[in-house]
Amino acid sequence: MNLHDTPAAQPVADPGLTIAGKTYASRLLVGTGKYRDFEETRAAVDASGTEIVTVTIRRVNIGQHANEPSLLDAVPPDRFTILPNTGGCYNAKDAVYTLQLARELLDGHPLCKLEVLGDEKTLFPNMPETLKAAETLVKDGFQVMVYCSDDPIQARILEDIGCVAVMPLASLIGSGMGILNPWNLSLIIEQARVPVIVDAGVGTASDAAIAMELGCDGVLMNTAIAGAREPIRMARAMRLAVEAGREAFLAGRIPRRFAASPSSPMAGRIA
Amino acid sequence: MNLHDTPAAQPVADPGLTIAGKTYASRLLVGTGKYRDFEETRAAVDASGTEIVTVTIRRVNIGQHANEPSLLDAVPPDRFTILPNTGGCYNAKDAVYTLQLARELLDGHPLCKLEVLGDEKTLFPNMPETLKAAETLVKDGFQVMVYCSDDPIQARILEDIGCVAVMPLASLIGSGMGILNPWNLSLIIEQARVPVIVDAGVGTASDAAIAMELGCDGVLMNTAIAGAREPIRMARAMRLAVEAGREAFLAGRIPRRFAASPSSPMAGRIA
Amino acid sequence: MNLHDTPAAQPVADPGLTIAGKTYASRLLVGTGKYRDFEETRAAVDASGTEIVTVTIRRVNIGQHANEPSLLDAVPPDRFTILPNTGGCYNAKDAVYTLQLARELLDGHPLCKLEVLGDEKTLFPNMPETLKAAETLVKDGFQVMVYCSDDPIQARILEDIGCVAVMPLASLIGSGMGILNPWNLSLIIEQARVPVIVDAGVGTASDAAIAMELGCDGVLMNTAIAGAREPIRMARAMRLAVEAGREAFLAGRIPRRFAASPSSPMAGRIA
Amino acid sequence: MNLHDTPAAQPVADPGLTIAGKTYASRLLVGTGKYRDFEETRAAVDASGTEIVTVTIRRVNIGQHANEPSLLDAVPPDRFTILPNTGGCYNAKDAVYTLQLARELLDGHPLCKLEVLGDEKTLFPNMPETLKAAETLVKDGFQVMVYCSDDPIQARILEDIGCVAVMPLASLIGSGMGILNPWNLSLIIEQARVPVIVDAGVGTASDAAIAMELGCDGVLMNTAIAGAREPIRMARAMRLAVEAGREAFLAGRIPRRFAASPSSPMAGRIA
Amino acid sequence: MTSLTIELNGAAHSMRQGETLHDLIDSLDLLGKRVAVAVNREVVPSPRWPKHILFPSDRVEVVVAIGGG
Amino acid sequence: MTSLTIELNGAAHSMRQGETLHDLIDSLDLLGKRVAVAVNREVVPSPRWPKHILFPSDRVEVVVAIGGG
Amino acid sequence: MTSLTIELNGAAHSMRQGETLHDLIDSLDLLGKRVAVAVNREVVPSPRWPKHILFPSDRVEVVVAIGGG
Amino acid sequence: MTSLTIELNGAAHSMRQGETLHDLIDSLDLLGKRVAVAVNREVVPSPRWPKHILFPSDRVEVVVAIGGG
Repeated sequence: MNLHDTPAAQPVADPGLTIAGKTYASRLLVGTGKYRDFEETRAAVDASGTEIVTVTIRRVNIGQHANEPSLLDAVPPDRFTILPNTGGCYNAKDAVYTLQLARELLDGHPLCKLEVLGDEKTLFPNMPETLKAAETLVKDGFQVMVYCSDDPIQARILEDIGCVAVMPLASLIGSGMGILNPWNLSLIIEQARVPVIVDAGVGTASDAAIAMELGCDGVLMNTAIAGAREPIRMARAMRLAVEAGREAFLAGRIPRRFAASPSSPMAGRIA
Repeated sequence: MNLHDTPAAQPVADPGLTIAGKTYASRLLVGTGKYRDFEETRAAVDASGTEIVTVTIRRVNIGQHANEPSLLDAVPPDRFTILPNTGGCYNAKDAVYTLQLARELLDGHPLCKLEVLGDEKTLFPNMPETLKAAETLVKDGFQVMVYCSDDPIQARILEDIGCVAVMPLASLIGSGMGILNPWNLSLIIEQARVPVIVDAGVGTASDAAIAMELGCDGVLMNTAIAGAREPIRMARAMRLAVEAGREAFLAGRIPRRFAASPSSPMAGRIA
Repeated sequence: MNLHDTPAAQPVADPGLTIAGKTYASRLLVGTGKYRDFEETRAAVDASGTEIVTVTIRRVNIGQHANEPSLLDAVPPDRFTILPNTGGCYNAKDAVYTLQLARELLDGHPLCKLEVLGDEKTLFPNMPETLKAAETLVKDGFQVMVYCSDDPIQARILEDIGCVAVMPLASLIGSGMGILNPWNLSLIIEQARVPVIVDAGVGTASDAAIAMELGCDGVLMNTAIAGAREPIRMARAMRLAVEAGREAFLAGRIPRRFAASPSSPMAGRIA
Repeated sequence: MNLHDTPAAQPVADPGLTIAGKTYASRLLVGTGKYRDFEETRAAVDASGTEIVTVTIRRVNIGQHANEPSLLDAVPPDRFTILPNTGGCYNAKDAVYTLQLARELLDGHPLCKLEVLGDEKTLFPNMPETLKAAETLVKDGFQVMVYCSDDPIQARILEDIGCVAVMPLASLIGSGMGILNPWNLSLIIEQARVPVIVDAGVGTASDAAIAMELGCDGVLMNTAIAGAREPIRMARAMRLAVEAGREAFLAGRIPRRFAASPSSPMAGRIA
Repeated sequence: MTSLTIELNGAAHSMRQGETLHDLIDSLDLLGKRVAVAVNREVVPSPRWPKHILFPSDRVEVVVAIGGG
Repeated sequence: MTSLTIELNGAAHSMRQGETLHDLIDSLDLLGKRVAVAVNREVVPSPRWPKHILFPSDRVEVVVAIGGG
Repeated sequence: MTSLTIELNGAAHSMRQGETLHDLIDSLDLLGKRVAVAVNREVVPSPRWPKHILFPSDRVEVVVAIGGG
Repeated sequence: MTSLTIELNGAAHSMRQGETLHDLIDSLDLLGKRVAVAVNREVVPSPRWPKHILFPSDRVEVVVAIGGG
């Protein structure tokens, strides 16, 4: 026989991640904070293979030289989907205002990441304010991807409000603790009709793989890459891990059973 | 500025896994049991990107048609390093005898996987018999990669005997439970002067990534791939996961701290 | 020397659990559902050593014999603090109405357990409705102990509303999964100015001990006791576990360090 | 009905722990190292409720005042079973010699704790030397309780040699990491025909409870008590925890299922 | 003397015109028992039962404490 | 020609009377740059800058996108 | 010409007296196949098969590589 | 009367010729104390101490029980 003439059935390719009607091949979303410079930012973004990059809106530094390079030169909107976020907002009012400015800044594109924080110590979401802001933004025509707690009931409420993706935290922003409660995350995934994207808390590659194996549609991270000793290498590790986890999810893992099962047949043993 | 003209410093490539003086680009080792047929075996082996394939030695089935295809046609020794194992042996004597036959079968190549099992229920290694067999085989010129418990003291003894790789179980063979005791594994890795390869217990991609992130030099698996709903897809997932975990290990992950750290700067916030 | 004449300094006794100004020696709260009969209920309540017993409010079964024994004969209000709960309510309106009936039933005593559920599948709290109901009840003079998610921000909001205890779930009601996210629980405990009582999810004694070691002020459970093979024995186990965990918390455990430290001195070793 | 006249069936009392034919009511064994003084040692021993106390054998400090109080005045052999250990021995020869001296010291009583350590960094057992020493000691008439790794095969070998108890480490001596691999411990418990006692690694009360819930026959600890901020309180906590865990084991816990199950009946709900 | 129909714990229940909450609870053998009562989702304390006359389609709730967690 | 003071990104900023948002952005060298502008928390699209005259104590916000997660 | 019985892979197998290992492997259609052979638990390299005469109750093992982990 | 040197618990210790283990333990004030003794790694039970004469370079071990885990 010649094995090369008879290729075994190859797996069907993953259709990709669809958010608000647009489909992305990559399931990894990355932030742009904490990098040494724009060059490192761009190199890490490229190594990660991401197509969606989140940015923060801040006041222009009046008086500083206006011709210095800007982030959007490094990650141009014509090559990446830019996802403005409300990092640093602690109430619905500020978050909504920030995203209205962001929409103007980005020529009216409506996709955004809403995060309303509860306090500076934990950066845990303030869910009542988050629900309020989501309602206002959806009414105003935004496509809202929302940072939230891992509460399955409030995740469903956010979906019912019309958010285009729910993004529960795996653990505290920047903590690198990984997925503290995979069980709640599973409850959210089971019921969700919009993409579920783990946002915050990923520390290393296996955390991202675990999120995908649980059935998440994507993972968003910033510190895990930008804070690594070698950010560009870690960006690549994350690209591989998200794909590995997704493939493993699709491949259907063996069950966990605390019992042994031999890999080698018993028949014909030498004795 | 034009970012495309100024590539950021790219990471140095992983030198690869060196066992008994030979270097392999892939850090994934796979078994050949439990596949539907040789075609699926070969397709999975190819998808895994492995260069080292383990096989079992069994008595010829007397009387059966002698011209049916054989495993070594599917995974030819001229393209893969064949690693004969002693799966099914419960004492040193049988294991040594089996590997002497294997060496003859493989034209004298000395690399082998020693496993002496303790009982059929757990397939846990019998360490006293394993030490005895390792001693005999090393004296006889074999290059012994050895399946063992996650005991750091006995791992060192095996190294002192002259084994070329120590292969502690992550959990019971075929159980898919993953790495039950990462702490013991770390003790072994810290002190080892030969490659440490997790053998047995991996269930899905993240398990392989975790092993590599702990600092293992490689991972050996069979059931996790062959037993998956889609073995070929899972083989690919494992290739990606081992590389992801290795890259994350080299990239230097952020520390785990149960405290938040904002990804977005505080300065210039809108209020 | 005679050791019996010189007792070593004994530990100071735990002052006990104070809720809404009343102090209880026991830190274990128990439910009264799922028992075989009232006799078993009472025997388990006694074995648990609890002083606070939660009950549910339901419609009288019209037509059934009115003289059959009642729960409050088995656990009389003059010997136990009766904590009426709103089990089965899915919105603020029903929960408030139920507790108004309960207050009348219990001669106006204002202490109550508020739980507003999100859905029948998870029995996870509906936090927006819970906040609404808490506000109404506190204004109406109730002393509200509130079943909630393990969200530190909303726990603080409930405290600010005036709840007398916050009761985050350890895991789903009746699941026996134990404390799925000790980290969030710790965030709640660190900041709380009212008692934090784990409610729901405890499966066995060690789960209760862990809750107390984390610094919880108490534990509330029902299924873990009533559903055990021997409920009365498990009730006793829980009494011991809650006290063990509390004492361990007060005693100040040794730090976790993955390094060995000999119990026996090195000096004077025999060689 | 009057509940006080009809006590519900009470649980059958735990028969206790039998080692080498002698039965002990307490399942907690404690070490005597690391205490401030003998008074604290004795107070902690009393608070723990233990009946078996382990001690170390060391050379007399020549020249030091010979009349100072001695450990065996604080924990007299007529009130406690004294268990001499071989802490600090790194080979079979020294361990056997140490226990021969101990037997002489304790008027020939044969019960002893064998521990042969692998290295000073981990204090992990050296299993080959442990097996050798156990064989010699059993032949010499000792009743050997043996510190060992959590390897189910070697645990059985030690049993077959004739050891009266196997004592796998939960984690490194003095580390306080708790039970790192409950799965291996369960394999040992399932098959053991002699008592299985967790030795080393317990950090706080819940660790001891978990060991007993897994089905261990007892727990031995030293640092977790002596190293606590309040050793006497922690000794009491451990007494309660061991009993709580044992009772929970006998009571038969509810299964872990990640699904909710209401504590309150659905019938008669108010709406 | 004409009768009327109220809703008692979710089911139709017929009484005589002019009867009070006290009459209803009495007829249910629940006087002196630990029950609480609401009419049209308003709690009615027991002292007020004798004066509280029931009208057609009043929604009456009579509740007790039972085992629950 | 008299001057007036507005609040620009939280700090006092003085301009000449009658100047527009376009004049302000121009004076900041930000014309053609990717910025968004709000006056008194109302976003003002760039086409409207030339006609938008600023008045004393107007609160002007000029923002850009920066690195963040 | 008389025959004799050896043990082949654990089962009785009869051959003619004077036959060699080479004859045996040939009769099994395994010449040129990737097999290894041991007699009485001693490995016999293929070059020695033609000279290796088998005797009654010799225990012969003929093995191959198969799928295993 | 000449003296000799033994090794006592790892250190040199000088005694008078002809002295016994009993003399040694006595000189250490340890008679009646809970100690065990070995000479050249052989345990010597206390009843035999009076008859056990020590010789040059004998290695004597005197041990007690101390706190340990």
